[in-house]
Amino acid sequence: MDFQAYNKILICDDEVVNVRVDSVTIGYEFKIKYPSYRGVFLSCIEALDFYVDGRKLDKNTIIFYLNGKQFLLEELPELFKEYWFISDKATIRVIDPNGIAAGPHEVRVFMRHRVPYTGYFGEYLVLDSDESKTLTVSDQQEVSL
Amino acid sequence: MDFQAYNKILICDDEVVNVRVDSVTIGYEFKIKYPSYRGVFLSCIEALDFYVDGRKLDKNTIIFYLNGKQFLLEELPELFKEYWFISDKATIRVIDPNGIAAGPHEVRVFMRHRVPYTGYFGEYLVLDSDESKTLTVSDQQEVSL
Amino acid sequence: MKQHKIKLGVSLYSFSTEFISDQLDLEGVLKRANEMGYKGVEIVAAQMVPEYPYPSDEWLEYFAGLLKKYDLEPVCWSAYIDMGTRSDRDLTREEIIQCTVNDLIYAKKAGFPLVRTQHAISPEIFRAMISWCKRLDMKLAIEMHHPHHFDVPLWQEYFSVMRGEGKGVLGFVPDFSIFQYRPHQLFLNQAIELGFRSDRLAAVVDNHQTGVPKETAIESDFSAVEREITTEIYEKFNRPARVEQLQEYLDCIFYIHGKFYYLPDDRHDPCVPYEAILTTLRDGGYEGYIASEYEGHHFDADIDSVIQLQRYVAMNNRILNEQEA
Amino acid sequence: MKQHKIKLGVSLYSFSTEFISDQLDLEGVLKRANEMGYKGVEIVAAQMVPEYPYPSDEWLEYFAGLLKKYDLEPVCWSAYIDMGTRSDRDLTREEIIQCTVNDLIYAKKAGFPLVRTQHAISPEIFRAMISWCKRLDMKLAIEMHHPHHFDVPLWQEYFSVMRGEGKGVLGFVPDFSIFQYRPHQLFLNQAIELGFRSDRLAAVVDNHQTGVPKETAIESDFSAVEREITTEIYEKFNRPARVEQLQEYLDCIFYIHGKFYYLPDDRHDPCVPYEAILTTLRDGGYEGYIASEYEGHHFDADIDSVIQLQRYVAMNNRILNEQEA
Ligand SMILES: [Mn+2]
Ligand SMILES: [Mn+2]
Repeated sequence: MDFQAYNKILICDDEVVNVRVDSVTIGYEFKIKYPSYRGVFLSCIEALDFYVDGRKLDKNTIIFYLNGKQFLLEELPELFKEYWFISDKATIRVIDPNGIAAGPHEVRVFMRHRVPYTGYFGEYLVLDSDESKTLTVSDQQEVSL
Repeated sequence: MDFQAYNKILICDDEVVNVRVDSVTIGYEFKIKYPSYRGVFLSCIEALDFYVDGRKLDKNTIIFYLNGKQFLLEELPELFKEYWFISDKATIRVIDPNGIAAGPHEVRVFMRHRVPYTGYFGEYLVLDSDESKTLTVSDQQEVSL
Repeated sequence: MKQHKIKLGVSLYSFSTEFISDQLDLEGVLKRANEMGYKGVEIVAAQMVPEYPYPSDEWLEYFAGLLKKYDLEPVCWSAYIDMGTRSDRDLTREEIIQCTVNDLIYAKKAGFPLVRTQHAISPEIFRAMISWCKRLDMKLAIEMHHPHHFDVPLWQEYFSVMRGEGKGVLGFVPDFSIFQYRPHQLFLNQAIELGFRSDRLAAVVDNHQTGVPKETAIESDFSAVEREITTEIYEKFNRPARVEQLQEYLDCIFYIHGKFYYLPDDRHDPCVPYEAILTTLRDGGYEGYIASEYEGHHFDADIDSVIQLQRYVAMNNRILNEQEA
Repeated sequence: MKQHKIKLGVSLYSFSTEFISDQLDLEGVLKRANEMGYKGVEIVAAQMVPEYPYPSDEWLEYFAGLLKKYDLEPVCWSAYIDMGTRSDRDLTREEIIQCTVNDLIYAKKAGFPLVRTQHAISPEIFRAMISWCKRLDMKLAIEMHHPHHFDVPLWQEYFSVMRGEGKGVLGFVPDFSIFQYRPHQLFLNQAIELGFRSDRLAAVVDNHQTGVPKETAIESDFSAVEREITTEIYEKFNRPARVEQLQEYLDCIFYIHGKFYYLPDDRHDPCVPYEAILTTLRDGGYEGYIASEYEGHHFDADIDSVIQLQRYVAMNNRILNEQEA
């Protein structure tokens, strides 16, 4: 049951923000952190799913922003040279021309991740971090990365 | 015969520098640039060999520094999210407790690299950039990345 | 004096020699373009955008400010489809969409109305970009570059998209490399430098021009290098595109790459049929930009790009303003 | 009052709760360590070094300055062997060497004389580090952490390297997790929160302690969660290490992790046999640091680390100074 307390930091309290290019809405975004006491390379992420208001998001509509770069979710397991520092927030952008409506939304994040130093007798410890949080949408300000 | 003129920028004119940690010599380093008019991801590098004074260097003694990170030569073909901007110099550090002696040294770099947009009819253009340059060793100053 | 509405712009790529040798930085290149009298500019993002492929909003704003400062008009943001980026496989549909949407957004933020993309985008994804283009009020155009040409089947698919659902937002950018019919001077110089005997090289170029088959052009005493370069000449300058085809697809042309490699004077390009091309475009009523696209830097880093561009502008103006079709 | 030369330091990892919740940044953590009266500190580089795994010389200098500012002594730079970093394979020999040499260099630049590494380094690479350690005047020590223990065959190989060619530069860091014999309070709280009925949990803990087999301890009405946690208790707290073994390998101990999870008071740890451990070390003549290594943050983010550390220091001092072996 080690590591369980870190799951609480997975979803950041930051507001959900609609993303616009000039006045054109292209999606919305929120922030997550790596649920551990230490950083790892992104390749330790074995699965990452997002749900908003109970609906699972299509992985092809999601862009993962970290270290000034963009990644598709399918690329994460291959990124063995992209370090996720424990204090850094990743931005999860959901491409959706409708953006997200004002008010509270339930965001759920499921991350399966490998603890890379744990193979004492062969097998690595693989953790499931599954958290939900109600986030508020900020008042539709113009923000983009 | 396109691209040939860019090979001239492969080896930078910067001096070769001995690298020390406190007073302990751990190796030496010099700089290279990507031989093209545009940047690419490091995964476009198919082979990279170094020769100093005619002797081919053991790839396990070489560290490739770019974007504030270290890479082993064997990792380069896998780095499809690490961009090499055309103006950025990569530092090639050779681990060698003897460092390099003062004076001129002939540095040769062989890079085989794929031009990633050229597959007009299937095959990508793969270029061999093979350059040599006589570089001077700076006066053994204390420098490290 | 002929009437026409063709505008001459410049691809900043023409200053590659100066940029990659650190003689000019991006601002220096823009300043030079302005000093030369250019107004419309194209940027090859993968070349001159330091944070590419993920430029920040701050950088894009800074760049838009630079364009204003040097009184330049953003005309074309050039993107690649770097299909062969990975060692293990080609880019996927999702990856191509991601980078193309990114470029549309970056271009818009920097003030460019048009993104140049490439042949590998595929008709399906090209079509999928229509809604993005419409929402963002952006245009997207595929460059037709040698060795592609009008008769490549893929292009017939692209034209049907451009003329169908993509009308007005999807188009193409012909690059005059498709019309090049003989090796340019810098190519020949390089061949000689690599060991091609100059009399033999001249004979090969002559044989190629007059239709002598490659097998005959390769003489029995040719070295490996001579054989290889002779093959390259025969394969590369096979003149697949006909200038009349420009007229036929004029409705799909959003922008043009005025490709050239070396101009010995300010009147005539010995390798690309500029007279026929420009009068065809003019008399066909083309009203957009032709970008001066100097590419000699692929072959020789000692050529002064400014002089080449000056000759290019003079040649274009002469042909456009004076020459009968 | 017993005489001894054991020093109590702190692993900054003990402040994980405050650090990961942004209540304290690195400087705040160092300030807190100093305020608590600690002198010697350990840093887990992958946790608190923002540019890790490639910190710049500038950052390392800045960090050395911070240590000086808060009058702290750099004792141990903790590195991992992240063998399972990649999805497709384990790290190679070259990759392990690269990261280990890096950590030796970073540690030295920041002023640390010792690097903590991990079990996966392999005897061959551990041995290969001797020349690096000697040249850099650095020590390297493998942490022995639960579920490893002295009798794991790999460790017998490590000890022979430490006592052979590696003597003086290669050693080990016992972590007291190897001696933990029953679940700590935060573990039990978490089990109850997950649905383990508290009376049944108490019975399981009791059964485990008194040697009742797992099969008997698992009652027929246990839920899946209760079965799973019972199995975890039986597998995890199987007490493989004997405290006397510390004495046997004392010559190889460079540093110690005083692991604890939750102290209900400042006198006694109910889960780790501190009385036996500390008197054994003291009477065996251990003269190095024991790092206070609070790890309750794995289970509960609402525990005040400072109070836990204060209790820990008091308990250690009481045992070391007063207790007979
Ligand atoms: Mn072009
Ligand atoms: Mn420990």
